[in-house]
This record gives sequence, C-alpha cells and structure tokens, in this order.
Amino acid sequence: MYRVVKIEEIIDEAKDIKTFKFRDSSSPLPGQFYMVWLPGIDEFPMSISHIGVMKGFTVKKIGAGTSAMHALNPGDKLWIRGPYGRGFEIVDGTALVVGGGSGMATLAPLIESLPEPDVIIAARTADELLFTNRFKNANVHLATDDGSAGFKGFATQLAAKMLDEKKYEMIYTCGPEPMLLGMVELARRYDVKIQASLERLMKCGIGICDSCSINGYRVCVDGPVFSEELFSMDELGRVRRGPSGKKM
Amino acid sequence: MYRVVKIEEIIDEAKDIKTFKFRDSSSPLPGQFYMVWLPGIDEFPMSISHIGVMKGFTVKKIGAGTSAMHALNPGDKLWIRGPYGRGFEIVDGTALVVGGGSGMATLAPLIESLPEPDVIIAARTADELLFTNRFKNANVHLATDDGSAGFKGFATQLAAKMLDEKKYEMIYTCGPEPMLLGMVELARRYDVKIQASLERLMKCGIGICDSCSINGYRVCVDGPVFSEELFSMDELGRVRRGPSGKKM
Amino acid sequence: MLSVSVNGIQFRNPLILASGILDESGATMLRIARAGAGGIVTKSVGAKERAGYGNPVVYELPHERGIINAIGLANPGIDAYGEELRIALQGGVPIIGSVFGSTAEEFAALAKKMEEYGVHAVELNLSCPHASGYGMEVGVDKKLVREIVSAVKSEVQVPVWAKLTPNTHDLRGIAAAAEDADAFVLINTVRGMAIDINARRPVLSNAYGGLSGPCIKPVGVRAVYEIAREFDTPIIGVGGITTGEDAIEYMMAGASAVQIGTAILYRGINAFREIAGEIESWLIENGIEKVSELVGMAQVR
Amino acid sequence: MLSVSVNGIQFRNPLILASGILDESGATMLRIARAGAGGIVTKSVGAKERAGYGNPVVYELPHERGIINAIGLANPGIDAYGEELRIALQGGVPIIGSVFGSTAEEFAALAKKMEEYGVHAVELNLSCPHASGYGMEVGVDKKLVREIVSAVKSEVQVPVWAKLTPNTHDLRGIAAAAEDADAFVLINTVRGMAIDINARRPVLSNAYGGLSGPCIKPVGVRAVYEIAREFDTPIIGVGGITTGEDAIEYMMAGASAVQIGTAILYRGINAFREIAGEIESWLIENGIEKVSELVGMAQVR
Ligand SMILES: Cc1cc2nc3c(=O)[nH]c(=O)nc-3n(C[C@H](O)[C@H](O)[C@H](O)COP(=O)(O)OP(=O)(O)OC[C@H]3O[C@@H](n4cnc5c(N)ncnc54)[C@H](O)[C@@H]3O)c2cc1C
Ligand SMILES: Cc1cc2nc3c(=O)[nH]c(=O)nc-3n(C[C@H](O)[C@H](O)[C@H](O)COP(=O)(O)OP(=O)(O)OC[C@H]3O[C@@H](n4cnc5c(N)ncnc54)[C@H](O)[C@@H]3O)c2cc1C
Ligand SMILES: Cc1cc2nc3c(=O)[nH]c(=O)nc-3n(C[C@H](O)[C@H](O)[C@H](O)COP(=O)(O)O)c2cc1C
Ligand SMILES: Cc1cc2nc3c(=O)[nH]c(=O)nc-3n(C[C@H](O)[C@H](O)[C@H](O)COP(=O)(O)O)c2cc1C
Ligand code: FES
Ligand code: FES
Repeated sequence: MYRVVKIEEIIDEAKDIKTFKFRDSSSPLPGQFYMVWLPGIDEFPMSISHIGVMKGFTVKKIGAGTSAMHALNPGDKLWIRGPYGRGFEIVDGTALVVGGGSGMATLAPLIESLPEPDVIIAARTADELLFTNRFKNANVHLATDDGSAGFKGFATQLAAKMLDEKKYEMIYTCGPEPMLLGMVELARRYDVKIQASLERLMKCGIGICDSCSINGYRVCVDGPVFSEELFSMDELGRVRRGPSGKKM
Repeated sequence: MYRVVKIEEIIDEAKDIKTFKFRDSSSPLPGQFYMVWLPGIDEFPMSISHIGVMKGFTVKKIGAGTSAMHALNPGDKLWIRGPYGRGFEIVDGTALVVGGGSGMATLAPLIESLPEPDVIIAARTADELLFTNRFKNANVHLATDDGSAGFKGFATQLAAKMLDEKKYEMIYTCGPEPMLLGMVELARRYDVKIQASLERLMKCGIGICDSCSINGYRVCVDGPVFSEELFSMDELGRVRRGPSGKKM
Repeated sequence: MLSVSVNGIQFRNPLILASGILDESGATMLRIARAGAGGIVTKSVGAKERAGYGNPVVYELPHERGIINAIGLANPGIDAYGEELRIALQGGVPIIGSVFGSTAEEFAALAKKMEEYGVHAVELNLSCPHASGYGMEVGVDKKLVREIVSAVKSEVQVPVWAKLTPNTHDLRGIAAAAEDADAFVLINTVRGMAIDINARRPVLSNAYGGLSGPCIKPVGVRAVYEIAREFDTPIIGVGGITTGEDAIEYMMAGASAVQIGTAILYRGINAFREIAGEIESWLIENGIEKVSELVGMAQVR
Repeated sequence: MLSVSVNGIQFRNPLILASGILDESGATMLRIARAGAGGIVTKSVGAKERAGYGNPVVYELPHERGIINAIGLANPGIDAYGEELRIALQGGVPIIGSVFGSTAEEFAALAKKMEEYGVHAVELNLSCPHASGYGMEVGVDKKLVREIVSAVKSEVQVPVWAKLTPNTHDLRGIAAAAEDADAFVLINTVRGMAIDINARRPVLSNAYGGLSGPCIKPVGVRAVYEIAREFDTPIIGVGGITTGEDAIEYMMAGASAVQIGTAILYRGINAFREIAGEIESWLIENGIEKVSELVGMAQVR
C-alpha cells in the first residue's frame, strides 16, 4: 500500500543533491527511511531528512531512479511506504556527528534533535557539502578531501583530532562505507559508543528478501542504524552483494 | 471462527426443553442469537436465554441437531459464533410480552430487563410451559391450549382480553408463526406497537445466503426482531422456504 | 458518469450483485435493486431442486479477510424460479440468470427457461469449486466448455456470460474454449478449506469450499488483467471488491463492470450505494468524466 | 515433544524456514537457525547468477493479509552458493537446498551440487508462479515433472522434496507425476497482482507475482488435506502459517512438518521460537504428547 504525496517544494542543496518537500501524516524518527516509488521507473530507499509536518527527502543523483526524481517538479507526486527500520537512539551526553556526502541527509533531523552536538560535514569537495548552514544548535566543522572548504582530508582524520581533544559519549555517523568502517575503528580505539546508519541494496524494505543483509543483519529492519553490532560486522566496508545476492 | 465454550450446567426446564449454561465473554442483547455448532453433527441458531457472565441457551428437542445437544453432559463443549442479529429495542411504557413454546427462551432476558411487564407464557399443555417461576419482576399469566394450566385457549385469545383491559405501549412476542401473525393482527387492531422475534431456516447466519429471508428481510441480520416491517410481511405465517429456497 | 453498457445492456452503475449472495428469493433481489445495485445475477439455478450441503456452510475468516462457503448449489430448481424472477424484475435493473448443469443440453435448456422468464443475460456457472459433477469440474474440461457455450448461444438470443474458475493453470485455454461467450466473468471462488483445531475436523460439512472476499482480490485482478490482454471479449470482474478503490482497480485491469458478493457481509446491502459514491468521488477528484474510461487503463503493453 | 522426522531427517521442531525468505546469504540462515527454526530451505538456486526483477518486487496487502512478491528468482548461481551453505550449515539444523531449472538435466545437476555442498535434502521448485520458463510453467507439465523427479532421484542420495503449485485444477495429477519424490511441499504462492489506481499501473515491475501470507492459508490447508487423502508420501505444509494454531491446522490436515515465510514480516525472526511455544502450550493443554500425533488428525474418511 503506497501513499501518494505531492512535492510542494524542491531545493537545490549541493551538486547533484536536491531536497523534495512534501506533507505526510507519518511520524518518522531520525534515521528511519521510506521506500519511494516512481511508477514505471524504480523504487528505492530514502532517509527522512526533514521531520515534522512538512517532510523532506534529500536525494543525490546516482542512477536512473534518482535521476528521474531529480527531473520532477513541484506538484508532481511521489509514492511512498514507510517509515521503516530502526532509527537513531538519542542518548544523553556529548555527541560527535560525522556525515559524509549524502549521509548528511540521514543525520540532519538527528542533529536538530541533539542539544549541542559537534558535527563534521564532509565531502570530496566544497560544492558537495550538504546542509552547511542548516543547524543553529550545532558546532559545525567542515572537511573536504581536496581542502576546498574547512579541514583538508578525510572526515575520519578530522574526527580523530576531535576525539583526541574531547571525551564524547556517542558518535553518530552516516556516509560511504569506508568512512563508516573508519569511524568504527575510531570508536573502538577511543572507546566511545557509536551508532552508524548503513546503506545496502534494498528490494523489499520490510525484512523478508535478504538482499540488504550484512553479516546476517537486515539493514531495512534490524537497521539501518546499528550500534554494538558494528564491531562484529566483518563485511562492513569489505563485502557488498549485487541484486542477485552474489558477493561483489 | 468459533469459540469453544464448556457446558457448566444443564437444567431440565420442561418437556423436551433443557437449558445449557456456559461462560462466554460476549455481550449479547436480549433477542440476539448465536450459531451453535456440534462438530460432525449440525449447526443451528439459538437465542440467548440467559445473559450476564453465566450465559444460557434454552433448547427444545426438535430434530437431529437439538437431540444431539440434549444428549450432552456438563463438561462437554459447544462451538459458538455470535452474537448475531438485531435484538429487542427496549422502550419506556407498559409492556405486554407474549411467548409461545420455546419462544420464551428468546424473551426471558428481555423480560428481566423490563420494569414490570405483563407476561403471557403459553404452550399446548402444562408440562411444556417454560420459565413459569423465573421472573420476579413480571406479572405472569399462563395459557395452555388444553387448559391444563392457567387460561384455556391460545395465547392470542388471552392477549386480546388483556389488550381490552389495558393500554400497552409495546407488545414483545416470540413463538410459532401462526401465533406471531395473530399478535401482529392484534397490534394492528389495538393500535399498539409490536416487536416480534422470528425464526427461519438459517444457513450462514451472517446475512449473505438468503435462506432465512422473509419478504426480502434477512431474519439473521435485519432481524430476528422486527417491528414496523411486520405489518407488510405477507409471508409471515404463510410462506416458508426449505433448504433449497423453494417455497413450501 | 457511472453508467456502463455491456453487450448493449445498460447498467446505471457498474456494480452488479454476484451470484449466490442474497439472490435466492425474488423479494430479496428486489430489495438489493432498490438499495442501489446496477444489476443482479441470480443464484445459480439447476434443473432440479437441490437442498445443498448441511450446516456449517460458511466459515468466516478472522480480520475481515473473507469467507469460505460450501452452500452446495442449493436452489429451488428452474421451474420454481420463474416466480422469483417475476418479482426481481420489478426492480428495474438488468437481471442476469445464472445456471449450472453438467451437460451442454442441460445448460441450454436452463438458459432457454431463464430467457423465457425475462432475464437480460444468462451467466454460465463453469466455476463453482466445491460441487462434484458441476461448476469447475465442468469448467476445466475445454471441450465441454466449448460445447456448452455453443449450445447455449444457439438456444438463446440474450447475451451469454461465461463465469470461469481461477483454480487452474490454463485460464487462457479455458477462455479460448469459451470464446463464443459475449462476456467473461472472472472469478469464481478459490478452492479452500478451514479446519477447527479444537474440533479436530474441517469446519464445513463438505470439507472443501470456495474462498471469497478481500483475500482473493489479487487473484481476481490478475485473472482480469491476464485475460483482458488476450481477448476482446468484455470482462466482468469479481472477487473481493469491498470499496470503490477495489472496483476501480478491477476496471483499470480491464473489467467493463464488476460484481460484488462478500462485501455485503462487511458493509451491508448499502454497499452498492456507498461504493458507487466512492467511485464517483474518485472520478471527480481525478478529473475523469465517465467510469468507462477506466477500463483497461492500467494495462502496460 | 516438538521434534519430528521427515524421510529420516530429524527436526527439533516442525517449523522450517520457507524458500526465498531470508535465505540468500549464509549468515542470515545461520541467524535464523539460531533464532529457533527447526530447519531451513535455501532460496531457490539456479545454474546461473540471476538479478531478478527490478523494484518494486514486493507489495504489502493492507491489514496483514499477506504480500505479493515477484523477486524473480534472484540468486547468485549454484557455483557461488557453496560458500553460503558452508556458513548456513554451522547452524546445526537440517538445510534443504532448493533448486529451479527448466529441464530434468538442469535440475539433476543442481541437486547434485547441493548434495555435494552438504544439504540434508533437496527441494525442487516446480511452482514459482511468476518466472517464465521456470517454476509452475515447468510444474504443470506432468511429463516433465515426472522426468525431473526421476532424474534428480537417480542423481542424489539425499531425500528429494517436490514443491507443487496450487495454481492448477489438477493437483492430484501433478502429485501423481511427482510420486517418486520423498515428500511433497504444498504450497507455493498463489498467482496474483495488485494495481495502484493512482499510478494507474500494476505495482510490481513484473506485474504478476505470488500471493503469500494469511490470505492463502485456506488454499494451502485444502491442498494438504486433499493430497494427504490420496498419497502416502509425507507432506510439508506451507502458506500463511503465522501462529501455532495455523501450524497445528496444517498438521491436522496431514502435514508432517511446515514451512514459514511471510509470518516473519509480522512477527520478526523470533516467529519460530514463539510459534514453537504456542504449539507446545496447545499440546500440553490438550494432553497430546508428541506433535507428530497431530498429523492427519482432522481427516474425515
Ligand atoms: C536506508 C537507506 C537510506 C538512504 N537514504 C538516502 C538519502 O537520504 N539520500 C540519498 O541520496 N540516497 C539515499 N540512499 C541511497 C539511495 O537509495 C540510492 O542512491 C538509490 O537507490 C540509487 O538509485 P538509482 O536508481 O538512482 O541508482 P541505481 O541505478 O540503482 O544505481 C546506480 C549505481 O549506484 C550503485 N548504488 C545504488 N545504491 C547504492 C547504495 N546504497 N550503495 C552503494 N552503491 C549503490 C548501484 O550499484 C549502481 O552502480 C539510501 C539508501 C538506503 C539503503
Ligand atoms: C433466530 C433463531 C433463534 C432460535 N432460538 C431458539 C431457542 O432459543 N431455543 C430453541 O429451542 N430453538 C430455537 N430456534 C430454533 C432452532 O434453531 C431449531 O429448533 C433447530 O435448528 C432445529 O435443529 P435440529 O437439527 O434439531 O432439527 P432439524 O433436523 O433441522 O429440523 C427438524 C424439523 O423441524 C423443522 N424446523 C427446524 N427449524 C425450524 C424452524 N426454525 N422453524 C420451523 N421449523 C423448523 C425442520 O424443517 C424439520 O422438519 C431458533 C431459531 C432461530 C432462527
Ligand atoms: C455464499 C456464496 C455463494 C455463492 N454461490 C455462487 C453460485 O451459486 N454461483 C456462482 O457462480 N458463484 C457463487 N458464488 C461466488 C460469487 O458469485 C463470487 O464469484 C465470489 O464470491 C467472489 O466475489 P466476492 O469476493 O465479491 O464474494 C458464491 C459466493 C458465496 C460467498
Ligand atoms: C519474497 C518471497 C520469495 C519467495 N521465493 C521463493 C523461491 O525462491 N522458491 C520457492 O520455492 N518459493 C519461494 N517463495 C514461496 C514461499 O517459499 C512459500 O511457499 C510461500 O511464501 C507461502 O508461505 P508463507 O505464506 O508462509 O510465506 C517465496 C515467497 C516470498 C514471500
Ligand atoms: S530489503 Fe529485503 S530484507 Fe531488507
Ligand atoms: S442465514 Fe444466510 S442470510 Fe440469513
């Protein structure tokens, strides 16, 4: 059963990244996602990037599905089901939030729910940085691989520096798997708790098809946000499965 | 979906009539009925004769199904579904309740819900009279065709006498159809409102098979208690349908 | 806005009472017509009076999923049925006479009688899933189906509808065998059963029955979509239609009209009027002027 | 109390994971084994890697009625699957390797590979309702079914289970064609589809899919009851089992064990442990000592 929502506004956020605003009566938690169907084209998972009455998906153009979505206009419709999955668990104490690329879309409503988090917004280059001006309540640090804005280097390198300087209660992170793997290493090294939101190829979105699984955990239902489990996931950042289920 | 209830007590009420007591969490209204299934034997409709926590069916032995039920013992089980149908609507004012034969089973919980009704309990002969000692709140009059107890003659004859003497707000009745037809005539003649509970062959009990219909009304869903509709029912007391649906 | 025409018969709305539900007695059919049905299919009637199976004949699935029935083709026989039709026809909506038999001759004779009684079309029950010697036992024998349809066609002038079973792997083959029919009715019930574990036995006295209601909607929509792709014959969709959206779904799959049965259990006999209202609202919201524009709209070629 | 034996294979409880649900990767199967499943059937694996259909591949019916899926036999191919089985086998419960193909030789070769990988039995998918050239398209061709079963039987030592389709009017004939099998698995999904009326097109990218979950339980129970009356071959019941009572119903109809798929959507992977608990409670309340006493208990002769 899909709900049809109307796109009320489209915002250009960064290179190849747009936010689609719509109204919907569901009540997602930060870190949860929806399956978005474009009839006749494709269906794919999208994290909620704006919660509240006016909701939003922030979408990076990747392939056919997301390109078709980028071609939509206000007034066009989206078919959605969800919210699905386990979102972030908000815990008291100092928080370090590390987002890489479109991973910031997933983290944004979390950041707005935390009291005064330290946030790293990372991307390869300046024009791919997402939500640099969005957060009033956070200490935002930028990082780019090429140094075109903020810290020059990987998000993990900046994170290591900040972990050296301050004791954090929790790391929240979302982004490319190599970055996540790096953050899990840091969490282990600095003995900090961590929650990371993972992305895997999804077919059903409801926990029955096994296509999104990593080390026996279904990203769509057991995740997308994982915590303790991350330390034992030897497939993280190493093994992916294609649509056939074959390891790549 | 059937519920299984255990027979807690069996009471001999009159010739060929027994009450079966059981516990069940449903909340029937007076006049509603259940479908009672004896696995491997038959399923048939039964009015609720005792409401409250400890419920009861009061069953007259007629054919194979009711005979099998009469052969049961305390501790045996009944499979039931319901309550079904439209029960009696209790209205303020003086009430005349007329029950013939096992029709009293249907009327009993109604009588107990009325303030101080005049009640006629009728049967062919004394040992078929039902619930003669049950009602503390009612003015009970007996009638037997053979005069073996109370008024000698038909229930309708006694009712006519009482209607002559007193103005009633509502007649409630249940019993053989010729009697019901007679009561409807009386209601018309004395210009009194009437509610009558009908019995027809029932298959589904839930309003889809048409086997219980009388003049287009389904006894199982639109009834078994009818009021205004009675005056236009030209099949009442005249036409019955067998299991094939053929008029008899 | 809601009127449709099938084989030249005009229906004020596309919602027709399905065979076997509240259509044994003329008075009830009359009531359903007055309650807003666009048309009425009678109970399936045979050559002789038949009592059907003993109780229980119906099992209600929990959570409004549907019901399993094995009424067993109870019917008063064709001779007694004229009287019922005389009353039903007073409703002023098209009446389709459903018949069942086991030979082509039997079907033809029954159809002829129905035509004499004044029905607007006949429906051939080639699909009841729980009566031995009738229904789907007949309806999966392609040679016999061809004979029956052709015998009935040459016997009557009124349109002939063939009601087919979904309980087959060869629906197209069966539809092809029935290609002389003026319309296909899809679907009859899906063969199923229920066991009461406390009683340790099947619930229905006949053990097997036919599943109807919301549960079977995906099967019916599929059958309509599949057959609409391959045949130009009009299709009447049936199976699980409970809301206006369900009816629209069937029509978009390719149905020219629909039939409604089990929904009456959940919504009462006002189902027809309410569902018609739901369809109308949807059409208005979506700027569609005539319900017939929906027919086959969801077909992807 | 709950252990059962089918073809000499011991299962600690009669609840086996059905093919195609959470059984693509070895790690997930291992997790299901640890979550209490009595056994596990793998995803249906073919000779070559197959991506399956594009999204949407699953449509969830409202009110927990079930789902319609057209995954499209996505699988990594038999060569890559040994690695997954190596991990799955660590779970210590019997693993049944499901295979699909279009010829007897293909089935035999796949079954052989499965046996080499160490499975306890093989299951022949003769019943997937939405993959052209495979599944039920193969499984309704009685001659081919006979060839496949006999080719596989002469190729492997482990028991051979034949999974049959309910989408037929000739289940008995098909079962007879598969009579060399060591067990029948009944049923695969029921062919169905859903249309989104706002999108004005079928939801699944493949249009047609297979209906599973509570909706199809009456169809599965019927198939088991029907076949158990006519064959001595053990039966594995599957289709809509969501509670202990559902499992008991299937066993009373004649199933020696059952499989569970869609219930995981509603109850999570703890479904196995919970359902086992429900069966155990019922057995105790009803004074029955071994779950195997239920098999066929509701058969009325
Ligand atoms: C839980 C979850 C939440 C998500 N939230 C967001 C979000 O908020 N914003 C956003 O922009 N994206 C998000 N994504 C990713 C998004 O779903 C994919 O970008 C989208 O499916 C791509 O679809 P497509 O049809 O455009 O590309 P496709 O044609 O499907 O893919 C194009 C290429 O990208 C690869 N690819 C696709 N998806 C992934 C992936 N998840 N990981 C790695 N490679 C992939 C494919 O293998 C292919 O090579 C999320 C994914 C998940 C699982
Ligand atoms: C709404 C409703 C409530 C009822 N409540 C009660 C009740 O509280 N107590 C009670 O004792 N009975 C009640 N009955 C009647 C009861 O259902 C029948 O007596 C029972 O079905 C007979 O079943 P059997 O198998 O014993 O007889 P069968 O073998 O079914 O029938 C034996 C003979 O009686 C005839 N018969 C059966 N039922 C009826 C009937 N309803 N009217 C006329 N003839 C009939 C049959 O045609 C047959 O000739 C009620 C019926 C209805 C419709
Ligand atoms: C109680 C009952 C009796 C039925 N009797 C008949 C019948 O006599 N002839 C027939 O063709 N179909 C019969 N059917 C099938 C319906 O006409 C219809 O095809 C089926 O119920 C699916 O529609 P639904 O889900 O709207 O009920 C019967 C169905 C039910 C529920
Ligand atoms: C998503 C999904 C994928 C399936 N894939 C397969 C498969 O590959 N092979 C197979 O034999 N059956 C497959 N099935 C059918 C199931 O094994 C099972 O027969 C059916 O779902 C009915 O059981 P259930 O109602 O418990 O799910 C699949 C079912 C689902 C829901
Ligand atoms: S997407 Fe199917 S199990 Fe997660
Ligand atoms: S008993 Fe079936 S309609 Fe009343």
